[in-house]
Amino acid sequence: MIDKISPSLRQAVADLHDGASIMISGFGDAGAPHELMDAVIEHGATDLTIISNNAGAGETGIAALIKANRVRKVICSFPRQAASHHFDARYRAGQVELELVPQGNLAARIQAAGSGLGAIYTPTGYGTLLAEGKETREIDGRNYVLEYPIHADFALIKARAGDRWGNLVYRKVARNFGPIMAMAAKTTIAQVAEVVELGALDPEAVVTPGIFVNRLVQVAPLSVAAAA
Amino acid sequence: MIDKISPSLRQAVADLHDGASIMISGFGDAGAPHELMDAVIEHGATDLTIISNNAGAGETGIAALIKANRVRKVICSFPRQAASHHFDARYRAGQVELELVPQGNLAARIQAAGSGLGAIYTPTGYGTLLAEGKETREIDGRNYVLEYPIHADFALIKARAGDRWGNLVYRKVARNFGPIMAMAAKTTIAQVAEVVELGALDPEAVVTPGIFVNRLVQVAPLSVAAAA
Amino acid sequence: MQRMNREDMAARVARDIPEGAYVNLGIGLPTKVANFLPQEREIFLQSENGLLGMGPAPAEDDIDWELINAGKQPVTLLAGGSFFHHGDSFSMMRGGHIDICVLGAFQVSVNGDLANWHTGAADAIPAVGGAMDLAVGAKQVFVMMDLLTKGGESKLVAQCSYPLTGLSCVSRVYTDVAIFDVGPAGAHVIEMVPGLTIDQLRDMTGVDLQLALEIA
Amino acid sequence: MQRMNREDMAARVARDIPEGAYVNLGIGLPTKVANFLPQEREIFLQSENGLLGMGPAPAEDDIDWELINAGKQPVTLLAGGSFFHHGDSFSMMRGGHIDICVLGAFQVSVNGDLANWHTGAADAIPAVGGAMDLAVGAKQVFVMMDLLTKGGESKLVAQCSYPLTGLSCVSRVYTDVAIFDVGPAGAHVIEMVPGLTIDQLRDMTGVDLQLALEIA
Repeated sequence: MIDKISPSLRQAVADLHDGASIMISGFGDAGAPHELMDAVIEHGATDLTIISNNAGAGETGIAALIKANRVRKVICSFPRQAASHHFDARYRAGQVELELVPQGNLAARIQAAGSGLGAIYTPTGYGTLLAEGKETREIDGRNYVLEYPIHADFALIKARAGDRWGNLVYRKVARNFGPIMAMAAKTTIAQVAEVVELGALDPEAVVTPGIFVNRLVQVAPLSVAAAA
Repeated sequence: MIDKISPSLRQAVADLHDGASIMISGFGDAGAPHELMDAVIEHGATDLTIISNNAGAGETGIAALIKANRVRKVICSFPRQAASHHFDARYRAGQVELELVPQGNLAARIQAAGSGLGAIYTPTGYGTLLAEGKETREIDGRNYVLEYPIHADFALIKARAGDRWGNLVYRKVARNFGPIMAMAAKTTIAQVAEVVELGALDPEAVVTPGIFVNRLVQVAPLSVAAAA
Repeated sequence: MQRMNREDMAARVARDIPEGAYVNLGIGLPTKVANFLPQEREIFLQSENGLLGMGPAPAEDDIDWELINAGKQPVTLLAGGSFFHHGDSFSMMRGGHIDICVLGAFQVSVNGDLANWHTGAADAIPAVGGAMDLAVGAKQVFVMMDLLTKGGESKLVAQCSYPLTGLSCVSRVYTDVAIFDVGPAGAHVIEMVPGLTIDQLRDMTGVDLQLALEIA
Repeated sequence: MQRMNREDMAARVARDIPEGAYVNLGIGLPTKVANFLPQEREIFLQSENGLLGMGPAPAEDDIDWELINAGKQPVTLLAGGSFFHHGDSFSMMRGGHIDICVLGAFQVSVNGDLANWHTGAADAIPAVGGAMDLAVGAKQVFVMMDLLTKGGESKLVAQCSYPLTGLSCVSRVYTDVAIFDVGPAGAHVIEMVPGLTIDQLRDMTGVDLQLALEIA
C-alpha cells in the first residue's frame, strides 16, 4: 500500500542535503509552508538555493533561513519588502546571491521545468535590465527573450487537504505557486491542514494529482490565524 | 450585466467566417462539441482550418464538416481511425491538407498560444520525420525541437456546466483539450449541459475561469448517450 | 489650474473602464480605481496572485489572510469568481486575456515605454514582482501618476532615464493635470484640467505634445 | 522452444512493475498488462486523455463514454484517481513524471531507437497520436512485441528501417521468446524461454547480442 503521509515534519524533510535547491510556495504569507521551513532550519541543511516569489519577511520562514545563514542564493521576483531586513542585510554584505526574475517568467520557467520543455521564448522583460545578455528573437513581429527552466531538488508547499496518494487541494489564494512547484521539483513535500481518506477528494476538483507529490505531512492549520 | 449565454446554437456561431481557424475539443467522442459542429455546418462557413486531436470519424462532427467540403486543412495528431473515411478520401484526393503534430506537442503549442509564449523547445519528435526541417537545439545534453504556438480564431468546446460569466467545469475525460483551447482562441464558444447561477460553481473547482470564454450555449446532454 | 487629487484621478480612470472588461489594478494608487467603478457595470478584477472576480475589502471580522490581493491587502471574492495557480494567472496576463492593466510609474515616454520598477539607484535592492509581465501582457496599459515629481520634473518624457519595465507598452497616461495617449505616434493630449493650456503643458513636460483631434 | 503467448507476455511485464509506479500502458497489447498487475501492489495507471488512477473495465451497465482510456475503451476510476486536461497530462509525460511506459513497436534497435508509428508505406495516412511524447517522456520505456514479423524478420534490429518515433528511448524489450535490455551498451539478453539458446537468438535476430551478467 502506498502511503505518502509522513509521521512528522522532521521525517518529511529528512533527506534534504547541503547545497539543495528548494522551491517554496507562497505569496506573502498565503501559501507559505512555515512549519516545513521551521523543519528545514531544525534539519540544518545549508548552502541552499531558495526559489520563491519573495525573499522572506520578519523573523520566520525564508527570513529565518537567511538569518541562520543557510541560504547561498535566492531566485525570486520581489525580495524587497517592508520587513525583508534579513535578506537586505545579507544581500548588501554580499553573503546572499540574488537572481531577480519577473514573476510571470518565474512561473513560466517553473512550468517549463515541470513539463519537460528545454526553453521558452517569453515577451516579458524584453529590452530591460533583466534580459541583459540573454538571447532574444523576433517572432511574428514581436520580441521575445529566451528563458530556461528552473528545476529544484525539493519543493516545499502548503495545501488545504491531501490523501495518502498525494492528491492535493488548496485554499483560496494560498494556491499560488504550489501546483506548479509540485511539478518542477524532484521531491515535493506538502504540508496539509487535513489528511483525508482516499476518494474523499472530488476527482474533478483535485488540483495537484498525487503523481507530483512525494510526501505529505499534516500540520494544524494555525499559520493563517497566526499571520492575522 | 454581463451574460455570455447565447439563446441558440445558431447565434452562438453567427460570427464564424470563411477561412477561420477553429479549435475543436474532444478525444474520440468524449468532449466533442457535436451540436456546435452541427451549427457550423448549418452556418455554412467554409475554407476552415480545423485544429483537433482527430480528423473525424463516422458521419458527424469533423467528419461531417470534411464531407461537406468545408475544411481546407486539419492540424491534428491522429487522423487515421476505423471510420475516418471522409478524411481519408479527401486527404488522398489532395483536397484536405494535413499538419500532423504529436499529441503532446499539439497540447503544448496550444498552451504556448494561450499563455503568450513566442515558441518552445520540446523534446518530442526530435530526430523523427515530424521534426524534419525544424530548428533544433541541444540544451543541457538533451535535444529539442523548436515549435511555435498554435492560435485559432475560434474554439468550440464542450463542458458540463457553466455560468453567465463563462466559468466552466467539465465531466471526466471529456475535459481533455477544452481548457487549453479555451485559452488559445480569440473567441471561445462552449456548449454546456447545464447553465447554473452565478456562484453555484465552487471557486476552488472552476477549471476554466470565465475570462477564457466568450459565449456559452446550453444543449441537452444527449451526445454521450448517443455515442454509446 | 485645479490639479486633480488621487481620488479624482481614480474616478477618472474608472470612467474609462467599460462593462465586461477584465482588469488588473496595480499596487498603490491604481488600487483606488476599484472604489470608483460604477455599480451598474460588471467589471472583472483580476489579481495576479490567483483570483478573478475580486470584490471589495472585507469587514474587519471577515478578514482572511488567504484571500488577499497582490498588494497583500485583504479582499473578497464575488459570486462567480475563481481561484487558480500562478501559472494560469500569468498566462491570463501574458496571453493577452486581460483587457486593461492600470499601473503606477516613475516615467513614461511619449512612445509608451514604461519605467516603474527600479530607480536605478546604485544601492537599491531591485524588486520587480509582476510589473514586467503586467506591462507586456495586457491589451491596454493605463498609467496613473502625478505629471511632475516633487522636484518639478516631468514624468512624461521623451525617453526614460530610469531602467525600463517594458517597451512601447503604455497606451494612456492619467495624470493630475492632463490625460495623454502615448504610442508610436507620440503623445496626444486628450484632456486637461480647467485653466491649463497646451502651451503650459508643453512647458511643464518639455516634450513634443499634440492635441488630440477630439479637443483640438 | 515454447513461445510465450500474449497473456504470458503481459504477465511477464506486469511482474517488473513495482509498487507505487506511475505507468502508462500503450494501446493494444500493452493494455493487457493491466490485467496481470498483482492485486497486492498499488500501481498508478495514467491514461494520456486525462486520468490518473485508472481502474478495470466497467460492467456493461456502468459504461460511461466520458470515462475511456486512450484506446477509447470504457474504464473506471479508482478512489484516489483524478481528471486533468491535456496540457497537464502531457506535462506528466514530457516532464518525466511517468515511471514506466509500455508500448508496442514495429522495430526497436539495439541502442534503443523506437519505430512504432508509421510503416513508411507511401500511401499510408500518417497518424502519430501520443506515441512520440510517450517515447521521449517516460523515465523507462518498455516495448512489448513478437520478436519476429509474420514474414520471419527480426523486429529487434541493428538500425530501424521504419520511420523513428524516438531516439535511444527504449530501455527494455519484452518479446515472445526473450527479454532484452537495450541502450548505449547495445542489446543484452536477460531472459530466454526454455529451450532457446543465445546462438539461436543471434541467428533469429541477426544482431549483436550479449548475455546479461545475471544469466551469463
